[in-house]
Amino acid sequence: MTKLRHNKAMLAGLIIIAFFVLVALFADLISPYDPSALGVAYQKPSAEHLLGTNDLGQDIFSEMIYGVRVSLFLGIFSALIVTFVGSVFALIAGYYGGAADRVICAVTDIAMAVPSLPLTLLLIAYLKSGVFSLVLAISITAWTGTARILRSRVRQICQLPYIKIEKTLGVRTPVILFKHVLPNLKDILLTRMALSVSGAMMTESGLSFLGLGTYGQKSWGNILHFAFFRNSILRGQVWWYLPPIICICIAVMGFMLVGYYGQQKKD
Amino acid sequence: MKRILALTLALLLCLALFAGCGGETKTNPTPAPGGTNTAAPAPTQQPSGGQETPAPTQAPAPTAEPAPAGPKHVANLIVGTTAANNTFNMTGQKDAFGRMNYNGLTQGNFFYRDENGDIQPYFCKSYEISDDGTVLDFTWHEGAIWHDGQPVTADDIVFSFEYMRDVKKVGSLSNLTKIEILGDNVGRLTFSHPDVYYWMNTSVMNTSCVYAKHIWEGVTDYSNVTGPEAAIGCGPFKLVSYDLDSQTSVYEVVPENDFLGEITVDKVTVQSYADQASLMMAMANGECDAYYTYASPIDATLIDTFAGMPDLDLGESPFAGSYQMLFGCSRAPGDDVNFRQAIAYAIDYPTAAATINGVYGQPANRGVLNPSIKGFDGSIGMLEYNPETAKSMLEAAGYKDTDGDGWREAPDGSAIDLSVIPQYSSNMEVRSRLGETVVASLKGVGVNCHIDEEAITNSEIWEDKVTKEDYDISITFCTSGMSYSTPFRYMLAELREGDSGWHWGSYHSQELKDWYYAMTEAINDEAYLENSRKLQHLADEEMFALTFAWQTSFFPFRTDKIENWGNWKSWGVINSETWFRITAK
Amino acid sequence: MEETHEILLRVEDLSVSFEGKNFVQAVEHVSLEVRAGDRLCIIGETGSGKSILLLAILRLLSPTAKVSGKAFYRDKDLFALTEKQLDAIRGSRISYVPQGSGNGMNPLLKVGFQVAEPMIAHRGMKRKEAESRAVELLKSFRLDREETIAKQYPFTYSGGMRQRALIAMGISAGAEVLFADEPTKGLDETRVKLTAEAFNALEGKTLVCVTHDLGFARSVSSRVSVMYAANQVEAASTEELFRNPLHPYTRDMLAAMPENGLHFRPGYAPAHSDAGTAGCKYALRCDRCSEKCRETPPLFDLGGHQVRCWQYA
Amino acid sequence: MLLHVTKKVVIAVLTIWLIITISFTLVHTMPGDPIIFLIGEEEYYYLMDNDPAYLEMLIEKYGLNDDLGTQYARYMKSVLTLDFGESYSNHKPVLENFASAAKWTLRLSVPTLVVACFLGAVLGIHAGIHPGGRFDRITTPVFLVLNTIPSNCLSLLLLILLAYKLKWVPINGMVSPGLEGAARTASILRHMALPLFILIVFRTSGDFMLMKSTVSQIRSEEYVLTARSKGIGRRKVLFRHVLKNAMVPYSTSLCMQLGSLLSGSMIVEVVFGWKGMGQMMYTAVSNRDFATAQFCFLLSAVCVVLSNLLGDIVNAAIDPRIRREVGTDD
Repeated sequence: MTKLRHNKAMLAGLIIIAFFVLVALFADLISPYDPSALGVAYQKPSAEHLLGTNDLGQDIFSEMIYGVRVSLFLGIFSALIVTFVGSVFALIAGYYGGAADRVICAVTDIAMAVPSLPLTLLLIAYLKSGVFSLVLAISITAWTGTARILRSRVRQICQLPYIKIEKTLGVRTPVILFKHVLPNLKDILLTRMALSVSGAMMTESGLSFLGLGTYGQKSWGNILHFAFFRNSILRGQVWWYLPPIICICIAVMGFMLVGYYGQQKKD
Repeated sequence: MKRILALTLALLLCLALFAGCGGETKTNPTPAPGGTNTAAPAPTQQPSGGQETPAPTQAPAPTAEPAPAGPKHVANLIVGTTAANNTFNMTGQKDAFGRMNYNGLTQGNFFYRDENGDIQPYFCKSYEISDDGTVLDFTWHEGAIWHDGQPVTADDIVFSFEYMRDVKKVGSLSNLTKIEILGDNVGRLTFSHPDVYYWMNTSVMNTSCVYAKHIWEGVTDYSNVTGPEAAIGCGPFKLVSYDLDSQTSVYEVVPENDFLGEITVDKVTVQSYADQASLMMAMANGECDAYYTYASPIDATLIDTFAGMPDLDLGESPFAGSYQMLFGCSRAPGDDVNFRQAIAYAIDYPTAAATINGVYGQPANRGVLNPSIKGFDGSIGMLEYNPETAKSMLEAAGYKDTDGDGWREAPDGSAIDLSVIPQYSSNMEVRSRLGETVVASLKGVGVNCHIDEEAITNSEIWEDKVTKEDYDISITFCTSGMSYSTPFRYMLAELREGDSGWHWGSYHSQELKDWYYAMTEAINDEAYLENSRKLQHLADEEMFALTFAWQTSFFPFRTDKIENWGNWKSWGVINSETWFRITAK
Repeated sequence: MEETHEILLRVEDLSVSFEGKNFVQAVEHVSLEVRAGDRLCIIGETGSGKSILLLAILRLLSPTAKVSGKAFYRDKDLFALTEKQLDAIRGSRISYVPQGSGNGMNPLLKVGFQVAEPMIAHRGMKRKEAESRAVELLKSFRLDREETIAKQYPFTYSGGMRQRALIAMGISAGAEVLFADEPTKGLDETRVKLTAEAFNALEGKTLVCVTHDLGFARSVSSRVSVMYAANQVEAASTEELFRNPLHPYTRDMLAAMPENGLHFRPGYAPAHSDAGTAGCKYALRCDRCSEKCRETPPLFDLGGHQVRCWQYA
Repeated sequence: MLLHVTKKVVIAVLTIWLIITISFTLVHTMPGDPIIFLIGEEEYYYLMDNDPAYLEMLIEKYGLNDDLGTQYARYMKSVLTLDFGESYSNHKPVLENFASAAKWTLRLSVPTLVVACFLGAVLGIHAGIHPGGRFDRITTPVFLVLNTIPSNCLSLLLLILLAYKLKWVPINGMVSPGLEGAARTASILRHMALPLFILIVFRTSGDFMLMKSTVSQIRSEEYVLTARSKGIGRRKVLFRHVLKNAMVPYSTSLCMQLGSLLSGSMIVEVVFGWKGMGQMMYTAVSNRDFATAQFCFLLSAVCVVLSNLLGDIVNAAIDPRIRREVGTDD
């Protein structure tokens, strides 16, 4: 534990993540109201409504709590996809090298060459609206960074003598990959996962801001979009547009701290 | 290291400046002003380097010595709009230029619709419809000139009607058989059917104006003409210059085309803003005089931040546009009128009104039409939000919660899960909020329902579903422009034989179809009003659709420099009469 | 002969420790003198603080290092000089030769230029003149095809070639004292001989070399100082030390050499963190350990042969 | 070197072609009838009622109901002849819209790249030289936070504060109307100030992180120790040894950024109403403006591929080891 204590920043990140995960898990208990229940619109923050109500009279505080669930689910789920796809490609490219490596590198280059946000816009038009299609749209272009970094690390590991020995001993490839190579990647995988969660949440907030988010769900980006659409800025309804901005920044930073300082711990 | 830091900050500043204006100077193309005609300088594509002031055609108006006893001219009327200043083509209705021509800014529209919705002559001086509604006699202003200096001739008039009928294929002119010129400035149109009234009413706003023969003859692909000649008309103002970067277009007066009397405005500037918020801020600072965007008043949530501002009139008036909720009447449970009548009590109208129009939205009546629409029948009862009544009516109609899961089942025991489809559009915010309101209201009385997410993001899927009547509740929007053909157009389940077009309704009834067509093709007001009243009562009894709320529209304008504004209902102060009535203070 | 015996380098009670995550006492109370023409070799296990001693003298350690004690070059107190004044000595008067096997040379610059760099900085030579002088230097170390390899980059050199090029870089500005850090590391037998010859060929240069290769130390040095767990435990002339090692650690170390029969003494040097505790560091592994060894033995001077062991009190 | 370069160029062309095909199929098989977006919802329904023939003529004109194969062939031919057709929104040639949009995007992205690269490098070096030092402890968390804030959140916050509340900067738009010469430039600069500041902040924090980690890594390399031991002075050690090595990864990232010079940042442009490439792409995709959308994809693909190529060449120039792999030295 000593490393963690010293690495204050990473600790802070972990605390933030833990806080949001807890809120997401116990959303139903914590939130005072059902976020989709209608009520008197545009109320100022008061005892009953901690953050006031939005244009439908729905309690913003409950919306924010449920928003954690969508934003977190979306961030983590797309991070899982991104890390999974990235590491599979990296393992194949790094371990086999040669033709496989060149093909995968070519695919990565192409995926990088395509501009990510417009492609996401395209995919969103394609897919049925909903959180899953948003996750898919976000992670389609986000895996390239992870793949590239993991690939160079896998190639490094595969040069190590003990891997070569394993090969000569005829140990089956999957065993080598998952017993020897993957554990070594644990550190990088963790940090890349954290970074891709923060990346995904940033993209989601961008998309919802452009009005392409999921209308049905209550994500932070969505709350911000409707706050902006209803001119809450000009009307000075700070309690409506500020909380989503702050929460998105804090959550994204939480994951970023874990990701960035996680790497620091390694070298 | 300190020295390096200081050095970099200095460098940073000049780099930003250099790159900033560097970018400015290095890309400064000045396209040669094209234009087919010579006499007057065609509207120039504004070089980004600045607006060069073209030499005015006639001698500059004698502003030096005091104007004669006549009204004080407005030097420069600045109209703020949210439509873009990109395309300048009189044959279409796109962008600010197209929408301003609803008010006859640069085009000689034959007629215009006045404050009370009656047809008044504009380019025409007078008109007379024959009793059987098949012949239209009209006279027009002599002395009108095209903006390129050429006079408007009788040939132009004849060419205009032929062009509209044959090239633009305006539906209501399909039965026009004869176009005659009976004397100078006197013409007659003869139809094979009593379509005069129908043509005048449906196309008064759709570019039915004089077309220049020497420009448009032989041009079939008219909407893709992007040269300066596409902006030439014979209206009171001509396009002088436009600047795409600052989204501004400037129009100068053509005194000869004084259709409704002396033109009291010398110059009109149309300035477009990215959104309503920045427009209102600009108007508050006096940067623009009045707001005009076709059929989209300033959002209620924005207006109360400017209420009580000095010299700023909010331009309040009842709004003709409205949001409708259509029942899926071709399948259970929508086909049961009792279910529909019960649901009519379940919808949370106050919240819906607030969502659509903020504090200014009022509950509507059961007749679908707004008070500001021609033919509104005030005798019809109001819609009422009363969940208890709704529940008791549902119980009475046999919709009980038989399996105890909290949701009501149909009388035959089958489960109910209504699919709610807001109409697809590029801005879905209000409609999806209305969808949420409907869903929450229905669940409040125990009727399970959900928003059809697929239709929200895909126009093809949406159109396919509503055409196949694959919905239980559909939410649509009828713009104020459609107020003549009324929201009932959206509720038609099928069209007249031979008519092809969209039909989104699901209430198959002969009366609805007959009365609708009788109304829109009425040859006189009485027929129009009578059929409209019948439709409203049909809606009241059958409740196949309802209007969420009556809205108030806001078209704000400043009152410090200009007076004699005329704020038309759900249209605003910028209308066909503005150019002839407003005067400087 | 007075001239040759003048004291060039005097280190008094030098201690170096690092804060960082956990406290490390790298060097503890080391004092030594180096006279002109001396060829001192500091030997000891890896991690005994030998290299850190060298770097501490030239103040090349990272800022987190806590250095106490004094170090004098001729009459200048090295620790009192400003960075600018110290730069005037580094490279021109005392130069540091890093390991040949590591990447001691900048991978992106030509070797010829890197050897010439001290000359440009200290002797005010123009670049062309310094580079041709550098080629001469490389010739003197028999690197062959000197003109062409001077224009090449460090990664094209073998370990041995790089080591000799580094030595050339060390003396290129005419430095009196040469600090060498593990010059034989990673080199095979023949390369070690070549490097030894290169060092011995340097007449009139004072050498302070750090190594764990005893054979190399014997063939290059005139005096030897032995370090163990941040302490200097024994110092004597090379011939005296190899013939009559006094300190138990030196004796065991020599016994472990291949030519002396490879007798191993089990156990490990104490970890850095508890190096700061009192008492003889070698007590745990010493077969003659007695009650007295609880206290830290001072450095006894038996006629020029210093040893830190209570046996010789 | 020649063999290597030709191999790279061939790969580059192949990548571009592949991206064109992908973007073409994606854009063309996108759901939603483009005609609705071409002329606007209202007019579409009005024309459907009154003048369906005209709609047919439009569909015919844009060849929208030919099968995909012919449309693709026609598109490839037009790409090779650099005629990118007409934008659906204002019927002007796509290249003309591109010229004005690119002009405005470059006004933001060029200063951003230049300033951020410079500022990021200087601050990064300063922090990297003494990792854990006072300067590093202050700047790293600040830039880390700035790097993670979603661009739309920061843009919104600053817009509210500076434009709405303090009125220092115009709310949006690119230039105030009716000005020319110096006044126009001044107005452009005033409009440009806030978006430029935000873009510089993001880019600088990215560059800072990269430079700082590179420098702090190089700083502990042996050859830096050797360089310091040569007494050539701190400045020479920094520029000749530390910086030269730090430039390899830094220049690669700069080349990458060159690739995105023309694509502009979509969110900042939308928030500030900046009619640059980012906004053009956004409206093209959401309004199913096929011609413009494909052109934007093609352009960004070409830019990214070219910048990768440039990155390789710059790397080979700086680092002899890479050149060696390429088999040029003896």
